Amino acid sequence: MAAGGTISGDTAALVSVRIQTGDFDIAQEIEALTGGRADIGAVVSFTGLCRDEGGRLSALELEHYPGMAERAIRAIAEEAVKRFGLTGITAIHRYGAIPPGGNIVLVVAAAPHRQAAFDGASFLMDFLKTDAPFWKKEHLKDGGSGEWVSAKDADDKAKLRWRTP
Amino acid sequence: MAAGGTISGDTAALVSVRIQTGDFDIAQEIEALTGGRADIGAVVSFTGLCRDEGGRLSALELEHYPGMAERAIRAIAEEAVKRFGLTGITAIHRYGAIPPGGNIVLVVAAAPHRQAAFDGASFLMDFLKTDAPFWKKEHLKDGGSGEWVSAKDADDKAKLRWRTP
Amino acid sequence: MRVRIVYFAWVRERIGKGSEEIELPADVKTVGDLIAHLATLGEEYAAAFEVPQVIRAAINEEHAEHDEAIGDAREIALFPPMTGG
Amino acid sequence: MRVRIVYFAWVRERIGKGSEEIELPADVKTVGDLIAHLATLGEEYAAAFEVPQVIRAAINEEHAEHDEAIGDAREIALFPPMTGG
Repeated sequence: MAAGGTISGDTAALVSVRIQTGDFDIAQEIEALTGGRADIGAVVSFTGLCRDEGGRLSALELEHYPGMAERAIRAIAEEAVKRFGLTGITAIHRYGAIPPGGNIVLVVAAAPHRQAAFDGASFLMDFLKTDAPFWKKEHLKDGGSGEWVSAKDADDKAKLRWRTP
Repeated sequence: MAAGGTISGDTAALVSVRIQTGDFDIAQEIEALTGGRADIGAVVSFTGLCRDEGGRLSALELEHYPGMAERAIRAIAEEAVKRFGLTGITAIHRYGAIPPGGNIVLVVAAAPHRQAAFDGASFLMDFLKTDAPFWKKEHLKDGGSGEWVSAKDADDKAKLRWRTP
Repeated sequence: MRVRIVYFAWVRERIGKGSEEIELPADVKTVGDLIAHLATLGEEYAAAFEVPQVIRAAINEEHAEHDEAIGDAREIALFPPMTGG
Repeated sequence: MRVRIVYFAWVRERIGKGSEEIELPADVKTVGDLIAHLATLGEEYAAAFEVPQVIRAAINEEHAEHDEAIGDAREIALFPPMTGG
């Protein structure tokens, strides 16, 4: 099912990265990582959604750098596989206009045990936030032209906790 | 959609806890927490599955203490809502015989931001492992009567990291 | 006082039943006392409570330590460390 | 040397185009040199590169620091800090 299996260490881990305008199906993505196997004890999914920021927004528009976006996320995904011993990881990032309540990003990490699955998904999201070439622009409900979303210090800090001494 | 909304602090968070033999539908559980609202930016799901332990197992049988099982998980879920400011959390734990590859437990945590959703799901799983009255017995492929799974020191340690000083 | 005792997992298997009502002797005040008392009731009980410190307990469906008073408990559960999730 | 420059988000909006080919002056050796050079090309460029230190860069689709040599880059991207996810 999953496109683009990659070899990591001794074992073949499923790594799938997609940049697309359309929505994703979480159940299908989990099934692609787990179906037909019995060595996976834990699957963690992260879904990032568009908030309306207290009713202010009509949409977020996501711009990306094609090519580099997939390449950057794939590099993070492969690092996560190696670092946490994942059996597989899938990352899907949408671009274009996304209305409040809509899905923006999905990460699914599968592993024998729970901590690896949690760490894998969390690690990928922390690095994706600061290293994947996507930018969000706000579209306002009152029709006004919105602002570009600013990068957050908190996101830089979240990344630092994965530093090995 | 979600059964058993509960009030936590100033806001109504959706808390749903179910102990059941049947399987669950992750997409449906995520929709129950997020559908029709635009204040949620992050949803983390954790699925725990039955491993065959290198081909050794034909099933895990899960025994539980009815009543206390739901009560104990609900207490953890409500603590997670309060501690991390979740907009909702769902926990479903199955019992009975579950074959390798089958689902055992699902946690879905929803929040405005990603760290709260990750922490909420991870916190619930860490406490569920040591505080919810469930026990796993192995059924072996060779037909032999299996062992009861032993509690792990690692699970006690995982819980300690949530201690506030 | 009579109280309902429930057993789970290998505690249940070793004793050979899932629950029973027992009459508590007057000197059984705590969960620990109860475990020590049950261990004297026969070899199946002795096997179940061979290592008392690993036994976990709940009083009326709430976790209880071994030094907790039984009081007028309706139901006491005794079981191994939990392994759900 | 001619190189393709691509812009994203408010850098793209301020400059008014998504990409262009430019001839690199001989003294433009690093990403930082390039940003300083572009900032001289007109007021729209000056606005885009007003605060050079916030600008992120990629050479041939790989992240690059401001002191990184351009070498024989095929494509250089300049953009604000990323806000995906």
